[in-house]
Amino acid sequence: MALLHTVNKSPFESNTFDTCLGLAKDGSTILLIEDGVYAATTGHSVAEKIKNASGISFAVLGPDLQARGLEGKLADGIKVVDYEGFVTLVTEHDAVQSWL
Amino acid sequence: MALLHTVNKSPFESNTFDTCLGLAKDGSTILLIEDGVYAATTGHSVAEKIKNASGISFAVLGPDLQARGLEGKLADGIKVVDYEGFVTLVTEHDAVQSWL
Amino acid sequence: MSVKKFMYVNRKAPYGTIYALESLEVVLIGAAFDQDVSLAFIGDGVYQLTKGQNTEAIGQKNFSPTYSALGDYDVNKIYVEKESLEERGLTLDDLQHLVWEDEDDDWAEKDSIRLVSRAELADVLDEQDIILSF
Amino acid sequence: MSVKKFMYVNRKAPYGTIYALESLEVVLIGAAFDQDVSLAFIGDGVYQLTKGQNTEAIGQKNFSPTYSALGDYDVNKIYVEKESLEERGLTLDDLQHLVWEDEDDDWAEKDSIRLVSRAELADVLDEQDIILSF
Amino acid sequence: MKISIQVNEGPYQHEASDTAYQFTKAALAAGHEIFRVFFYHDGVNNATRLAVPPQDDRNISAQWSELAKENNLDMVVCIAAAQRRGIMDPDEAKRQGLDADNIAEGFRISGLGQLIEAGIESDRLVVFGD
Amino acid sequence: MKISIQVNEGPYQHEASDTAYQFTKAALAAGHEIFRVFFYHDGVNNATRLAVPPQDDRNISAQWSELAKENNLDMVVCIAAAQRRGIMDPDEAKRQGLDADNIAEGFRISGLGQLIEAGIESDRLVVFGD
Repeated sequence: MALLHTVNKSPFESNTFDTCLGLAKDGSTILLIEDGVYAATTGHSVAEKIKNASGISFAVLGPDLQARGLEGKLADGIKVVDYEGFVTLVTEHDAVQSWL
Repeated sequence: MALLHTVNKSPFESNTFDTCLGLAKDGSTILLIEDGVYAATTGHSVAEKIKNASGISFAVLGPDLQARGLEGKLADGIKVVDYEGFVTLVTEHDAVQSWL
Repeated sequence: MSVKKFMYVNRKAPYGTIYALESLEVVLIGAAFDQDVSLAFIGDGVYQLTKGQNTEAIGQKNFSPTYSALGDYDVNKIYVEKESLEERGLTLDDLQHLVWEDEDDDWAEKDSIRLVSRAELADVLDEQDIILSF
Repeated sequence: MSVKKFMYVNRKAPYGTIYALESLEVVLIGAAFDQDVSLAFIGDGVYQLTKGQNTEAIGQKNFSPTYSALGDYDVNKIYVEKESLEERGLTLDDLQHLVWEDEDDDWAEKDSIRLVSRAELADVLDEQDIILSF
Repeated sequence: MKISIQVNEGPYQHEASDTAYQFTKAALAAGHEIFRVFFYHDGVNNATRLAVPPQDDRNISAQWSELAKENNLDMVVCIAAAQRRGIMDPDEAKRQGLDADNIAEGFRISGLGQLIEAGIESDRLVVFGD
Repeated sequence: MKISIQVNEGPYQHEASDTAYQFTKAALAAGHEIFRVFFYHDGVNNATRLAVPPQDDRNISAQWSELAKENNLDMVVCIAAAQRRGIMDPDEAKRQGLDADNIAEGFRISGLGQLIEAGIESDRLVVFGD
């Protein structure tokens, strides 16, 4: 089994990202959407946490990243997907856990 | 001038309480309401922050504390007020900043 | 039709928002569908289960007694994350004592709450078919 | 009637919630009332001011160009908390360059954004008469 | 003292409207004047008359309507926020060519200037939200 | 694949309904079956037909209604949540003795069992909220 986790909260305002990271198992994917995309940028403490979570795949919803003007600050190793890619991630994993 | 600050978010889920604490000046009051009342209990890291914020007065909305079953865990030095006391705090301070 | 594993993930404190109450409404309705049901209380979600809630002064309905009825609906896998309790200065004694009667064991009364570590809870989540989040 | 000090406190990121957009609507309407207006961007609020926002793919309206019109409405005291930028790996260069023309100084173009420390911002908040929070 | 209230969230989902209501009631009981209650953002959803909550729960919209009636409260719903979210009075519904309206008694729809005016005219503004 | 969607927040205040809409559209375009879209909590507020957002903004309710029409989507609004918040169809309005209803085309009001059934019948359930 492998879960797809979605996180839609800024990691600077809410503990949702940290909670997700604490409960995501190796082999699962964390998709950052809505205000969750701020975790996908560089130059702050959250970027370090992502770099250290080696067993987990990270993806970010491109439309939300573009909306916020932060495409140029995307951290390495995070895959950018559009809504179609979001759907594909849902089908490729066994279940979806939305961390709201 | 002295501000009344209200905080209505749990300090464990949101950075609102920390932001408020960082911007509240000595002589101001922080009133914990709604899910903010969890900061007023004992036995965790947030209680330490309140103990160390010596220049600031802390109050908690009693009805919200009772609703959550945590009256017995109230930390020392935090004044319990009802809605009438909330109104009094508003009138006794020069302005109100709601940290939402 | 095969039985699915349904997980209700509760991460929000009661009364400040409605999610706790409306999540409970789904759980009660869902109990009639004979699926394999679990509840997880994570983060501020653990506050939903505190003893002694009294909502009279805020004018909201106190729905906390409903948790103790869950056993009667065969909802008896209630996972509480240990780390979440500790971070908040709480212990199991601060929560309601939730029980169910085991039909297969001469109706013996058993605890519904399973105190689990974060790592154990991650394993439980990983086994689910459908996760409802509130 | 005496002029009051109005402060709009912006702490939420744009697009994920509507507060940034609707806060801007109040600021624009409020500009007509000849009060002493300030805006503060704290925490995720600083993300409201990033350059290069493009909302086409999410189907929402891009309201970020409106910030550069604030100077024309005599809204030119825009406080950005330094610590909030730093925590997020941002610098002033990542934000829009907001300016206003100073009538009393031969219409010289001046910066609207005032980068302030947390302690300085606390002093500014402390002087306000009315604080609108979003 | 003259106090105004801003409500940023709708009923039930968040406690904001409940707290604002209890605060307003207490302020009136203490002899203060409530200059205005302004409903903004999802707060406009408090102004519906179509809500029928369970019998053992409070009816938040009806509570506000009653409080307004008893105390002659000025309860203003932001027109822009209301149009986005589908809160309509008969006049607005007609102007927009809609076949129904849903505003409750005691609420009136008006512009954001009413919020600024409340800030200018009141000694205190207290904001309730999420 | 058979997918169901749960929407927990109303339009505009949170991005949840927008993201759910874009996801649903993309899933349909990719050839998947959307078994049901279930609106719960403030999500029921997406079902109003009285919203008139500014002309340069999207009309979220109308977008859902169109998508439902084009794709024969089953869009269910939780009855308990809808009653609390004032979303009414003609039948419910009549039963409750109300003088108006406000539900938009393509939405139907039903019970929470429909959400559980969606979970049972679908290969995936994806929740959007705050």
